[in-house]
Amino acid sequence: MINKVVANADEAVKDIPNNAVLMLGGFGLCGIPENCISALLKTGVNGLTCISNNAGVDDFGIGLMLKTRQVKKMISSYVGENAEFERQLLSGELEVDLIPQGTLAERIRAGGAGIPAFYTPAGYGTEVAEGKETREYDGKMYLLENWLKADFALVKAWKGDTSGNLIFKGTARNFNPMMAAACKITIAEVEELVEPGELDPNHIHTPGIYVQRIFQGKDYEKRIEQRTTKLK
Amino acid sequence: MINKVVANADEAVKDIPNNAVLMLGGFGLCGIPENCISALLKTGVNGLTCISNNAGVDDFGIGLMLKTRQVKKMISSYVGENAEFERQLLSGELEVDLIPQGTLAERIRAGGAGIPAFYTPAGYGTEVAEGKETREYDGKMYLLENWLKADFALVKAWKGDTSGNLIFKGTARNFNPMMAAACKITIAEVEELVEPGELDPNHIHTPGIYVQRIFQGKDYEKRIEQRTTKLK
Amino acid sequence: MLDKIGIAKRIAQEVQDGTYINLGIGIPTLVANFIPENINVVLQSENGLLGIGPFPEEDEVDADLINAGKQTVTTTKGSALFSSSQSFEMIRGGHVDLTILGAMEVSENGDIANWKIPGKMVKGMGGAMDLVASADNIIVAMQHCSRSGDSKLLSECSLPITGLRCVKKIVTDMAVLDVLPEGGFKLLERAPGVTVEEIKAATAGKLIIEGDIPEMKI
Amino acid sequence: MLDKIGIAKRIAQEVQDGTYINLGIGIPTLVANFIPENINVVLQSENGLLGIGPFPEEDEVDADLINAGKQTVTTTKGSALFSSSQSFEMIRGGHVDLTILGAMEVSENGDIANWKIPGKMVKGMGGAMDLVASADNIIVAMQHCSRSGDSKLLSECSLPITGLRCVKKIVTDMAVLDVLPEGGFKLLERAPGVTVEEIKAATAGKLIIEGDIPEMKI
Repeated sequence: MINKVVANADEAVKDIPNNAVLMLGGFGLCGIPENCISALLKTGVNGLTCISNNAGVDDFGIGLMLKTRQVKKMISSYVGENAEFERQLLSGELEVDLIPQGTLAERIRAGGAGIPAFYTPAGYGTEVAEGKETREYDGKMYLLENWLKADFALVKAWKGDTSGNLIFKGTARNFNPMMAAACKITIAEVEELVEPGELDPNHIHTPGIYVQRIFQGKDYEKRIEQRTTKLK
Repeated sequence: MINKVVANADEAVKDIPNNAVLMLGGFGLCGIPENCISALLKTGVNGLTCISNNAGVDDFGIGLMLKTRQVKKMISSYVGENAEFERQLLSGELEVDLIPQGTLAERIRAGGAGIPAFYTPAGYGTEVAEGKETREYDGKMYLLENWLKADFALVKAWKGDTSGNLIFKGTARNFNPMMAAACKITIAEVEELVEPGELDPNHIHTPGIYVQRIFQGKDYEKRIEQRTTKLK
Repeated sequence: MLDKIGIAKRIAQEVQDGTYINLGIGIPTLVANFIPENINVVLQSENGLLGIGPFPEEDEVDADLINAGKQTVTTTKGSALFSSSQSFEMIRGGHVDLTILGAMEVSENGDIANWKIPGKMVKGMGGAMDLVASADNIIVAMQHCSRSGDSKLLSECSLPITGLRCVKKIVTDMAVLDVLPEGGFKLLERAPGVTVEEIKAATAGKLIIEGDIPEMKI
Repeated sequence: MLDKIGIAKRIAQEVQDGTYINLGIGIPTLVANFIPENINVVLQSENGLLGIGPFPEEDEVDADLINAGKQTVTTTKGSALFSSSQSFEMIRGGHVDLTILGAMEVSENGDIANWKIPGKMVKGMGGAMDLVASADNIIVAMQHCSRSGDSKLLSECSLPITGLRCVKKIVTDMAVLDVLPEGGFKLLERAPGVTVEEIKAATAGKLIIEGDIPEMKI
């Protein structure tokens, strides 16, 4: 097996240049690459395009990178949790592309899978369809959407091995597996890094072929946006 | 949870009508729905179109259904293991569509995923491309391929629960998960049928939503085509 | 007039045994609480869960297990976890039997607008466009009129569209209505204490009233 | 002249450390046996396995674990299993660094024919068309001439094409050759005991010979 281990988040992200295009895993604050985001705050890299389903909250996740003005453009499906985001958008400091969530997921999957374009029904007849080719199949209308790829993927897994195999936990899987496959350099941070052979090959969610760098993360906060418990 | 259990293979396949379009999981003889194939031999249904990566061997797998002349058409990627197949093809008794394996897998995946068409590079410039739309992306040429769907999927899993969740084993997974998603009625036969809650939700390969009928299979032969062992 | 709980209870009556359901944020999420015990359904969460369980006990809370509204949840027995692309394969492929979601406006031909108010903040469509473009059976849960008293059941949507000709049924605080394939809101039931005249006055789009309109049974 | 083992050994020298490789059926499968111990590679099997191990011991044979040639195999430590669609996502997405496969014919612009002989039995292309359309680096392992003595290195393929302009390098029983981007087989090495003149005579397509051609070191 091929060893992909790097020492830590700082080491993993140090060559991400200004104006890079990144994909960041996570749905809300669930399954986000906390360590890599912290490391990017330190490198001060800027002009980033970030592809991520959401944009974090004001003081966590990608929201932290918005505060430091490191992000030039967001490509997301839902960004409603973030006042700083709103301010930068309305002032014209931040560019934003909003994409239906399923289309975003499928475009990223297509990027990793060598499928340059595909038809989807989502957004037909809406402003999302503007300028796009449409076609009818079995009496229903579809839009042609293109793949999405990026320079770096920052993904967060539960367990990983030194050859890059990843297992996610719960709904923290979300966009992480597709992003891992859609980028030239995929950096995986994991809660538990183990030796090859310790993970059951039948339970791997992301095969190691998609991961170029992996490290054991630390100090996970795993902030909860809507802590909701059973009514007493 | 919703209970999908039927008594056995006979019960599961009894309403498959003449001229139905079926998908059958498996790569070679690995991960094929042995019990369902046996049951179809008994019902004597005919005129079937079978979508399956291979066509079995002369005396096992889909080969058995070819012998009884129940198959009108095969849609496959590789069919080189079967003399009866060759005879019927050359005599014009059997129609055959040959499709590149990755395109077959992706077309079936698209059928289950609501993607009516997609671009793929496989087969560009070959006879596979005849009559198909082509397009260039980033300097490379691609073909437009359509989804594949069917009436019934016959899939074989290792473990399953009564609500239809499936876990496959080894390389017996192959085409089974995509086929489960691409058909109106998916019939799953499993080596071990358990109660909901016994399978780890994080290890499920095919979520129960794709399975309409499930039963505990029996008498698995699991024939090996090329038994190969370490050289002494 | 129904409150939110009332709307959720009435929609729960539409839920059929043995089905897979996607519930949107807000009133739709409440529907889960009122599905009868003898009705077996499985709830799908677009962020990668089939088999959403009740909210957790305090000591069960798991940051890695949330629903589409980012609330902490649990899993039911027989649940399955998957990626976002697999989740939308499921949705786009038509495997989810029923989608219940909120709306700002619905038109008499079934168009829905629920993602954007131009000039105000744009939060994004999330999974709404995929859901409405994919589901065969869509029920909208909403107030009959906006806070300013304008009807939300229109001949044409004024806000940016989320999807075309997709809504099949609407349950509001005032009424239950089918959206007919040929266009028009067919009034099926009145909320307790609400008259047909009041519903007429609150519906800007084409309202179809045939025979006697019964009162809802909640 | 090399035998099959010799061709496999020579191709093994092309394998770079830290790469992912797909080996076709036949000679390519043999290459795995000759990859040096200090070179770490991972073998991909199109039927859903990353990390093919050696053939099993008699008591390890598992019918549920086979390679693309339907032979029973084992898994290495750190292997991963997946579906056929995921396998071809990997292949089509360009994640596999090197593909080694057999051929019936290769043309001087890199076209390959290896799936069909019209009039004879058609077995199907399996994964070959996906592999050759997707891989950036393709090495062909084959005999220089057919059994009837005809050159398999042609100016144009006569058999139905599997893929266009995709072969980068060819290792035959007689020679190692690069396929140049501008067209032509550039002779790099001779097999032990084979002369340049013999290779010239056995090559129907455009052969490019520059300077002294060394003998292969096996």
